[in-house]
Amino acid sequence: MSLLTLAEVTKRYEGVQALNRVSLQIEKGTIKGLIGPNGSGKSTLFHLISGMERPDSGRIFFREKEITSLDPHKIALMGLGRTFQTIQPLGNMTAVDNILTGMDRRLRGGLLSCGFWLPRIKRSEREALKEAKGILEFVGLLGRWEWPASQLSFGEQKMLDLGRAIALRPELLLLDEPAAGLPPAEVDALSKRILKLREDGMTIFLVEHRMEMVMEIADEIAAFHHGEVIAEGSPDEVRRNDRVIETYTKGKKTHA
Amino acid sequence: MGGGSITTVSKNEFRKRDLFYVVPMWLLSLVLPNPVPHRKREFQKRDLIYLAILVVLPLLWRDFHFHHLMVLAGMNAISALGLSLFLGYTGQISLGHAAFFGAGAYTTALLTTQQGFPSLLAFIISAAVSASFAYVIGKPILKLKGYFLALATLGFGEIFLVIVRETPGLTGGVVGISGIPWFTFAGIVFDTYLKQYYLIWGVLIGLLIFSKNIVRSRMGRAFLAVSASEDAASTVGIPVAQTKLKAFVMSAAFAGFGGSLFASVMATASPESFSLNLSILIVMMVILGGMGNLYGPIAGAIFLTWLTDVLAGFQEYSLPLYGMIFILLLIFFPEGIGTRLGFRIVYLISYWAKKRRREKGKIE
Amino acid sequence: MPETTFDNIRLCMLKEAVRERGTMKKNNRSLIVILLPFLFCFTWATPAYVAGKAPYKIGVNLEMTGPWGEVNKIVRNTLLMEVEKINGTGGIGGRPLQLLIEDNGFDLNRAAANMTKFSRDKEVIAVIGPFEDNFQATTRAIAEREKITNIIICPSNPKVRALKQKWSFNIAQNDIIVSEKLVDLCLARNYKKILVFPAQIPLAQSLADYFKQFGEAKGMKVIVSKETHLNTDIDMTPQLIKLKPILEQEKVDAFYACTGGPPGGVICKNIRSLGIKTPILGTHAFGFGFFISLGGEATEGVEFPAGKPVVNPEQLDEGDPVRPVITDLNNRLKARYGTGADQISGHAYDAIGLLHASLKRSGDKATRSQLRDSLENTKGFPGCMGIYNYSPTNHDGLTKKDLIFIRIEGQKFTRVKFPGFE
Amino acid sequence: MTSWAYIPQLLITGVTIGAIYALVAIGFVTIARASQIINFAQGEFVMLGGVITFVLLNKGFLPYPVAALLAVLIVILIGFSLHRLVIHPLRKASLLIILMATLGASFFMSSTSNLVFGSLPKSLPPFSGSEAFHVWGISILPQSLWVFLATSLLLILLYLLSHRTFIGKAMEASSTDPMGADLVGISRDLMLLMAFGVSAGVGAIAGILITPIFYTSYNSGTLLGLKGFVAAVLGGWGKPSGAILGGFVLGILESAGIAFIPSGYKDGVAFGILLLILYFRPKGILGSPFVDSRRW
Repeated sequence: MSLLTLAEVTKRYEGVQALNRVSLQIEKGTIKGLIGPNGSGKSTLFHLISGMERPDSGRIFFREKEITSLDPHKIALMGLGRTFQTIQPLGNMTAVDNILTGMDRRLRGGLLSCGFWLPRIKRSEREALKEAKGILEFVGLLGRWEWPASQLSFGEQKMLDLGRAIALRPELLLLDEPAAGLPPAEVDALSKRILKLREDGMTIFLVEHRMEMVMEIADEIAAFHHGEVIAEGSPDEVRRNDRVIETYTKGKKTHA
Repeated sequence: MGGGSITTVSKNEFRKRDLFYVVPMWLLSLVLPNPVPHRKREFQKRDLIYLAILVVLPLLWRDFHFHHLMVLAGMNAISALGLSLFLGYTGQISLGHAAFFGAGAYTTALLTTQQGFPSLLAFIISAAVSASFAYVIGKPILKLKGYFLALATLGFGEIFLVIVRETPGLTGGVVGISGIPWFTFAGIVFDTYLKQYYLIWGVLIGLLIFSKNIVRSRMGRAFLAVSASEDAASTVGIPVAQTKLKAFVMSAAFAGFGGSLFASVMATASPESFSLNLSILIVMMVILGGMGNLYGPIAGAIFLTWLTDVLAGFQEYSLPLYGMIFILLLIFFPEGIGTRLGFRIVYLISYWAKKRRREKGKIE
Repeated sequence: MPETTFDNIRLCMLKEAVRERGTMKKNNRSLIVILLPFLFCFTWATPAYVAGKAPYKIGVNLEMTGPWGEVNKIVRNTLLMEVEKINGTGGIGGRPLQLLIEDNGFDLNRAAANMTKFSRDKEVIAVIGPFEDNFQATTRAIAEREKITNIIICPSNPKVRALKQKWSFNIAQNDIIVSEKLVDLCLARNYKKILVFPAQIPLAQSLADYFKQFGEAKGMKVIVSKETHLNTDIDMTPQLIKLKPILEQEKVDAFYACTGGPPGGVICKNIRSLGIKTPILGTHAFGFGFFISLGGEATEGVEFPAGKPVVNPEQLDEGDPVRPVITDLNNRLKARYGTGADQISGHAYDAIGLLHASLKRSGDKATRSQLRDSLENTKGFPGCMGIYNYSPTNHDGLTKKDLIFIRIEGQKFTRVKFPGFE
Repeated sequence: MTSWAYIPQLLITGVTIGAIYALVAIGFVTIARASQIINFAQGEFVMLGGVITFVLLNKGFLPYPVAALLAVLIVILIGFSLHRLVIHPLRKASLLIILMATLGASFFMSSTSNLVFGSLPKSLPPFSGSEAFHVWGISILPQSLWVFLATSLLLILLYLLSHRTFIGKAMEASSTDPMGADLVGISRDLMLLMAFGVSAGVGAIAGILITPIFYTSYNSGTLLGLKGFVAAVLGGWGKPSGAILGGFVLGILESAGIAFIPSGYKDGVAFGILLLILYFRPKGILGSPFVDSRRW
């Protein structure tokens, strides 16, 4: 059975059918791209998977366990990380603390043991700091490690979000439009990083508007429209699929 | 990106007045520390300086009114420190901390006067009692946000007062409990203000180190994350509700410590000492000290205690003046005195540095 | 590395500062706010005396703000007036008296802080106040510790008085004698059944207890109701509605509104508006003008025991040593502040008068302990509230004889006498 | 004697005090609708209304109606200045700061009134006759009827103001859709100023209405304010109709509760209700437009 399985997931807000009986599967160690025009329910899907919202019907499995109505933090603890379309840096902390927050799942210690600063806490904090700096280097923020996150530029904050999600060391990483609003150079760097993550054995589920990027890095692509999967398969198949083409030729008028 | 900010700064004309401002600001910013809350939260050299000052000052300035004021300030500072973990770090409002303070005070009063417990044991039990109150209250309440949370905690504080008044058999009702023995530990009776000063500030420093460790460990990061964005926190596996509850319980325990000390220093516990005004005072200390740093609440506590003592000389004008200063401080220092002054000073210093550099440039 | 980090931080703060630039103008003003307290320090309000010798300082620790603010202002005014009079007549052997008046904002911490502030100053030989019972407990303890005389100007509850009091003296009539006097009143009116409606203030509770104790000793039936009221209750109707049936069934002769402050008037108003005609008894705390103005005609016929200053001096007997004192104080207060003497100004007068007398006795080089001793030797000092006798064992100056019965007739306090009960 | 026998009489007092709670609650809601802040100084308006009327009546020797009207105007001015001096400078500040600022303002007002007008309780003569008349063993004060009458008139007036006039609609708009209001050029600051004026006026009238029955002293405002807020939450936060309902419900519950529990717990009742309602149904009896927004 595959890493993540969505079975017949349906979600409707008052009146609007956001998702209609969506079924998807993500195999371990692959990069899955999800494309589709605005408002086709991509972000809603991510919210459902990461537990921010609950589906009206249908079930979601992650690592052979059902996570349909679990709390977000429980799902995260099972090893599912995500970034947000609208970046959410923890502005009241330094960059490195943002990363360390992401590693919270792997650190131990309750109120008292932290308060008395037991040796093991000390040790684990020191190791965590080392690792966090490594992650910062990976996302290219090592120079800014002590800066308050609120002071970083937009692109840096996006990278910081990515770093926080990676720090979770997740099995499955949901990236919600990671390249939106980045200059081309940074986009290339980003896609290199994503590929690198895949090599490290991480599975990635990617929503993106930039076709070329998705086509370049994704192993498999699902096209979304009006909350339904209209095409699924390898990039070339999807590129040739005519429903996708007409959707996008319609879409092209609105956004280039 | 630094360059951009520098240019914008140099647009702002340098005023001679700044020369007059900078001196008292600098002094005050020494007292009201750590302008940047999100600075690295490790121990620094200046902490040793603070410690030395705290230890030596009462010996140099042998005025027991000053000692007494510092004792009062210390008791407030303990609960303010606790609240700052809940308010400043976790970003939740509580207007009911006077209740936990009172719970601690009454527990100590009862245990020492009626059960004859040793002070130290009563001291610890009081904190435990306050903490368990907080746990029971917090579990339902903490799902509320913003104003409603503030109101719910406020309501809890009022209910606590009513219950205390209505159970004269246990708490002595409105008369309260008096004749509480001094804090005694290892044969030392803390009866003079000097001894009490060292007792209370010792406890305070202990709690400060404790909470500093909390803040620089994963717990503190969880608190900050929850206050910044609950969504982001939960997507990295931080249980939001649980974290809030932990912060609440811990701050209540601190307030319990403060209350217990209050009981054994004031030798009395009566309802009107734990009214809404105390809660507001504690919150005010945290705000003035600057949200999200640990020295702030202590500085704020000293500042406000000293302010009320100064105002006492103004007889019937004292409370109106106090209210006015209260509002003015909020309007001019909404993010804490230390913070504002810190920014101001750094702005000036860097302005001068820039100026000198420019002049050098001209010369060469 | 630390260098660079510091630079970073500074840059961040800079950006903040620049973001703040909009509010920079405020920021300049902000300095005023910082310096305000400093300025206060210098503009400290203490009356300067040009007398040759160093003054005797007397600390005054009052709730100038808070619920008792106005009452305490009366105390303050009377004290100031008396001190000026004393200094006008050369003080004590040429040493003037000087009052250091501090407000404690109805807050325990501040009351205690003021007390230490006074006891620290070696020139302060006695402290007057505070007013509220629960603060007295603390200030008395401090007085014992710092060895300074503390004169309590308000009746305090037995729990507080039970504390060791070597250094504290009570000026006001205490709850024991008031309760005894009230029992006499009931006997005179021969009320057999009394319903007590106590307030939730320490004074009222101890008054209720003593009244029950003495009353039942005299064979009365005293019912203390479960229903109580707070000092801040603005409407007692609900409680009274629950008491109404008891009043009717038990055929209660009189209703004892055992309270102080605002509730007194409210109770009278509410109980009459419920159509209850039972006569109302009150405490000595009813003896203030605002009680009548608050209760309106509902207060007609209310009876209570109180100190002599409540009625105007003409109603006191000739030959009463207290009468000239009250008359004198009454006239001077009227001349200066427009309001006549009442119990509160009486307390203040007695406090300063006792201090003055005992200081005279111990000369112009009195120490704190000398003052205390000569206070304890006070015998037959005629004050406003009555004749004061202190002794090492008894620090309550007044006795039952110093109280009179008062009845409200035509919106005026009028003295009533009963043969056999004087 | 069963507790039930008290109920009718208790209902009368409950309705009387309930009317006052309703007025205070309306004051809260008016401000909350103009911009989502709670004004904790609301209760002080009530206090000031009573006290200032008293002073004008006894020291200013004005006729009763003139004194009352003048007092209301003065309190409205105080409301304006509260907005200009405290709320306006803090318009960008965080929720907590505004909360504390209004608490501080309430503290300042009460202590200043203590300083200026004295701390002793003040009571006004009833509008007409202090003699209670008795119906089936229930005694009713004429003033209670006055309170009820005036309250209902005032509420009708407010309804018209908010639904028939431009200002009312503008306030509505600026609360429900701030951005839109800005776009069509409604000054939200002005609207908030108006709201403060209105709620101050309503509070003052409430104060003048109750002072003859109960009394007013410098510190009687705070508790009234808090209970008024409880009423507003109980009825449905942000809904005028909810505020009115909540006011009466709270008043009746409070005084009816006395019949069954010791009266010392009277103040506990209101806050107990607050906790329960916040926990089980935060949006109140009639539902609230605000609860989902992040400030609540």
